[in-house]
Amino acid sequence: MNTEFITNIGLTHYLVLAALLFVIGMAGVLVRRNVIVLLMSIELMLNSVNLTFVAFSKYLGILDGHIMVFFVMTIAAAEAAVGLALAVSIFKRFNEVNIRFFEHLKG
Amino acid sequence: MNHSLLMAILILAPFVGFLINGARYKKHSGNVAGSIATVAVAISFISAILLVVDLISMPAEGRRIAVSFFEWMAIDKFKVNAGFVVDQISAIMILVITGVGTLIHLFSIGYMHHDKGVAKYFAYLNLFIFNMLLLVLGDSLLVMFVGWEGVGLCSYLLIGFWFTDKEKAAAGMKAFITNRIGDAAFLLGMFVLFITFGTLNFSELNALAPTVAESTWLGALTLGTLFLFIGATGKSAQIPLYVWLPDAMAGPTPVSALIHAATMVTAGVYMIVRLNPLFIMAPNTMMVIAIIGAATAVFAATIGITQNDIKKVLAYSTVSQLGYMFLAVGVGAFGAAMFHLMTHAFFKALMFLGSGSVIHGMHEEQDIRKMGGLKKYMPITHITFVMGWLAIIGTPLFSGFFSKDEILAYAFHSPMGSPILWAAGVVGATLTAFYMTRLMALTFWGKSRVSPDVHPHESSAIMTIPLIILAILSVFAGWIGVPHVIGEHLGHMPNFWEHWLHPMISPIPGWTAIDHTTEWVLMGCSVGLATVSAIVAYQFYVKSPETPKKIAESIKPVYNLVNNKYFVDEAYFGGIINPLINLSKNTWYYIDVNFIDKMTFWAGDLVRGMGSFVRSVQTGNMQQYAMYIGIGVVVALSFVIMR
Amino acid sequence: MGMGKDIFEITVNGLKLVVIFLMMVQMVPILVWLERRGSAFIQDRLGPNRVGPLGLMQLLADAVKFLTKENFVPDTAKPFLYYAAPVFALIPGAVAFSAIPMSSPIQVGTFEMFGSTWGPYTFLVQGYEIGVGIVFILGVSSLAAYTLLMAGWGSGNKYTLMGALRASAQTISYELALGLSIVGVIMLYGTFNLTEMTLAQQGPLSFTFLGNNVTASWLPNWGIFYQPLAAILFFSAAFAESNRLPFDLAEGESELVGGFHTEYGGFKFNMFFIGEYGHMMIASGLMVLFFFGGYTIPYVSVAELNEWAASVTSTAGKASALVALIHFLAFNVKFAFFMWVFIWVRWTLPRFRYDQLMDLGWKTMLPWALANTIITAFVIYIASL
Amino acid sequence: MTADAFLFWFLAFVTLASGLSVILMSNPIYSALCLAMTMVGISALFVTLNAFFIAGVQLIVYAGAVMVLFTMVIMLFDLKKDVQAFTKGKFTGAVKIASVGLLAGLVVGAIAMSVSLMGEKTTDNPVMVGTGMETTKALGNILFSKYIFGFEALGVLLLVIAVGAVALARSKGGTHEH
Repeated sequence: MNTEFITNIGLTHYLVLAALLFVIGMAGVLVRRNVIVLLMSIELMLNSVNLTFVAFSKYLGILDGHIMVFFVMTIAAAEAAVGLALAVSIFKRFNEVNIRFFEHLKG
Repeated sequence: MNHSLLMAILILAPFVGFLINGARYKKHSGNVAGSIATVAVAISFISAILLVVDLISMPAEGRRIAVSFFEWMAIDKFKVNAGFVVDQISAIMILVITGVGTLIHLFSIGYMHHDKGVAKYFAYLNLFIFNMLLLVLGDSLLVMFVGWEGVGLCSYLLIGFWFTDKEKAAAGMKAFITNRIGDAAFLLGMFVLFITFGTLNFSELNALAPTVAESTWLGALTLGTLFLFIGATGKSAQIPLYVWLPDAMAGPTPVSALIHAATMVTAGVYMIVRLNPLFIMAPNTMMVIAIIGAATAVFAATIGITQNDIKKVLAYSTVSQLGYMFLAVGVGAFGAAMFHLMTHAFFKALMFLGSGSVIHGMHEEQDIRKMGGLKKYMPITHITFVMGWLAIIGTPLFSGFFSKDEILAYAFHSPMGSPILWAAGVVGATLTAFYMTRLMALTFWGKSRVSPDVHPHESSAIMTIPLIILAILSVFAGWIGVPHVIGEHLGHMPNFWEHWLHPMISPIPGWTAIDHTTEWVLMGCSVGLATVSAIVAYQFYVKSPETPKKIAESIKPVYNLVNNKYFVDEAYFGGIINPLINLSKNTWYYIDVNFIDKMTFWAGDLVRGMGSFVRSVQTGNMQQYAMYIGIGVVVALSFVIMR
Repeated sequence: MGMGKDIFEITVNGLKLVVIFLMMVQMVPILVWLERRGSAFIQDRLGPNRVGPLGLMQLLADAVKFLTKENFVPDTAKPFLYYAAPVFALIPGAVAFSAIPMSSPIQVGTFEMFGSTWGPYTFLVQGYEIGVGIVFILGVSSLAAYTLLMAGWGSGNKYTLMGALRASAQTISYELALGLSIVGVIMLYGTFNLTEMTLAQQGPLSFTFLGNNVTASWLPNWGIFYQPLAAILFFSAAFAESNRLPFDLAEGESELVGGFHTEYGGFKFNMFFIGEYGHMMIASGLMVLFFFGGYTIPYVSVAELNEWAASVTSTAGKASALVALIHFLAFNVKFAFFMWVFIWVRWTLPRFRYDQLMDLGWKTMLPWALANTIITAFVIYIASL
Repeated sequence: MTADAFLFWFLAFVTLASGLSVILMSNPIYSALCLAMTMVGISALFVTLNAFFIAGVQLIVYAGAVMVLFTMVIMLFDLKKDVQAFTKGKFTGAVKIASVGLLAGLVVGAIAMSVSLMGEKTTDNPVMVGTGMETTKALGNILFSKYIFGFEALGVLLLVIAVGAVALARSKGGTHEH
């Protein structure tokens, strides 16, 4: 077996790890019913993107990726705040935080 | 000081005044607001003087101060700078505008001091001065048009200044809408000129005019100038668009003096004089201008005879005098037109302010039938008014004499003129002498018909000082343009005016020097006829006040026709406005409601039907939406990879 | 952050981590004794004085009691969280505390052992040095909120849950003021590194203002003189962070019983206790580091001390060890003082109300910290002109 | 196996395992705690990528604030184990899982392809090999020069979000009027 892959850690490893995390988060968004868990899955996806940014930043030797991470973090925090406020609203109304309650919003 | 700074001060000082007064129009007392506004215009006046002094010190050829502040717009080849130019023509205008403007601002402090919205009034007045300066200083038709529209706006705002009175508000709207028609023509004229010449800059247009006229279709030039002239008839109250000016007297009297006598209404004349090389290339247009001008001069004068509102008389007089200017322009006497513009600005502003003083002293009474014998109550107003009267009826050696006479001489002698035009001018002058004497007689002389509960009083110094200054100007302003024929008897007095304007004025093709005998004869005719008519009027209205009534009775149909202003307003309503309204109503009902609306309803129903079909996809289940996104990403990504 | 280049260095560094952890844990009984004696002193009573001299053996007795108590789990508790919480409570404190430099590094020259040559080595008197020290410490200590929530919710008890929510909300709120208050400090020293900060504060007070060197030899070059407001804000926020009086709103006998650790007894309670003291220690350590010169001795620069040590000892290694010892003592004196202030305040000031606490954090300390940041930035900019 | 490689595999295992737990745990509390664990793991991964400051910020912002907020909200609701944690519908569920799996395969494939195209090129940037302070200074420089617009825009966004979240949370709740 080629042990190069195991011992020599490079950009690919981080990218694949990030891709897997992203896909896990996406699966969470698609299959979970709890709004808060959905939000957490989205956070997971955002985090995996952060990981790719930082990895690229290191391997390309430029700092712009770090800046993007800041921006993503800010937006993630904002999204969490609004998402949780919505979840609180839903909870107050239905005493449960299930995504199906959002179906009332359809036109 | 450098020119661009001076120019900026000149233009922006009134604007700053407008901003100050406009921003705090509820807080300023009348005197404060008036002082701010007056000082703003006075600053403008001082910079205008400085600029003109600089201009005079330049060599005669290439006298021109041009300042370009920034590039306003650049669309492909169409480039317009926010450029301003002071040359021989605009120098006169800025002096008149800011000088007379300052006096009228000063007068307004006294006239408006009891009004509630006085700060707002002064803000509008300053804005007007600003726009008027833009109009006269702009170095291209487009910059001029900005000012053109701006003065129209201010005129509208000021006519309808007492907008709680429905009639006055309606007068403002009438002025605005009538001007709109002219402005539309002005715009069309600009389009035609731009298509023909590829520029809207005055100096470029004037330089190109002779060359293009030779090489291309002359019709374009005629069309363009004709459109511009229609624009001018709107702004300068000529037939057929003069109807708004008499109604515009609804505004405060100083406004009438500033806007509707001295400055804005002369914008049309100014515009044509500025483009004189262009107009001189279009003889057909010139003919139309001359005829319209002469017709307006006579037509308005006849109406003036029958009016009883002191301001209406002056308004029709203004229309008539503007007709003179257009007559002058039409026969190629651009210098004379400018000359008359200036002298008229002085004496007509004087008379309007004088009438304002009378109205003020009479406690808002405007009907001259209820005046008479005011001479002893208002000595200063009377004396100054007399000066204006003498000037306007063309008393020799008063300013109006020189300018009017030059116009008549040109009308007779110019190859573009004709004896008929001259005759019309003389009739106009005669009528002018008649109705102005009538006005004097009914207002100041004769027996007092003032109702006993009104106590006329002389106005305060702040109102009389501008009157005195304007009176002096009305008397002596003509002396800078003494014609040779008189000048040579006055110690060879040169004609400064002609020298000054000479480089800016295109020569009239086929012009031959007028011979002195003819000139004396013409002068004698007009002066003699005017004198006779003035004496007749004096006889009628002072000595035997019953005679005019008898005459009116004996020619009742004619009198009614004239007294009702030839039913022009009614004709406009019956002939143009009402048919238009009916047309619009029918179009609205048959085309809009029954056709277009139904079409859109069908379209809407169609879209809604399709939408309700597609809507079934929208389940509201967000995870399904997310799934669609996911599938989309998968498809897109596999496309990218498998490619 | 490497552990070292050979087995000896790795061993020493590993041992060092253990020693620092144990030091932190073992300081707790002493502090408990100090707190009890101190509170007695403040309240004019005797305190524990029966077991051993001055009651010092009381700690041992306590430890025995904790260990021998019955170990129980409430019925409604979630066992995993219930047990995990106290363990997690130790981690942030220990990890953050290890990043605090307590003395200057010790140089070890080359020597022979087991038949081969070792060294030279430089051992830091701190668990590990991290370039972005402050950020790391703040980040790690912000994880403490989880232990509160885990304990509060895991106990399956309304009172514990309310206490946990209160405590964690308070922690998060004051983290903001805490973080912002030290931004001025960071700008002042221009570094995140705690050792560099310490070294920036040696010697007498001197700074450059508009190109002029200003020296005040009667004052040490401590951060408190540059950032007095930041020091006050930081110390106050640190009280709230460690849930100590006057900010111990998580507990309340009348309304919340014992707060998030109501259901914990015996050794599990003890671990929470150690966690809380860990927070106090970090706060005191950071206070010393940021504002009171770290391990340096006032007025004396490190170079001067090194010179002196070299003159009294034979080898460079011994000199560095002597210097490190002196620095360690200096650090501990200052450190002990702030620990005492913690105890002192606890037994002096009354509690806040919860809304007052939040108002103070959000409406008073946060704006002041922001103002401090902006003013510091301006002053630094102007001074550098 | 070097220490670096060991660290990476360890952290990769931790993040993936806790990430999977996030979506598999039926009790949202455990999901949240697992996510916090993932965040800590990713922070450690940042450290292995020499992004020390980002790692600290990740700890403070994500692990220390955002996830605590999540945990607090969940605990406040006192959510029990979700009765129906996953969506209904076998077909759509299968489609979802399939698309996710396909996406995973495609992304990994794309990465493998592109990296082999790009080569493992590592540029040495002197700013990025230090202990973190230099990187942070350089970060600050480009954040306040090159990315100043984004920075300001995010400031506005945060303000809007703060107002919006307060407005939402203060309202009576529910998606319809009572």
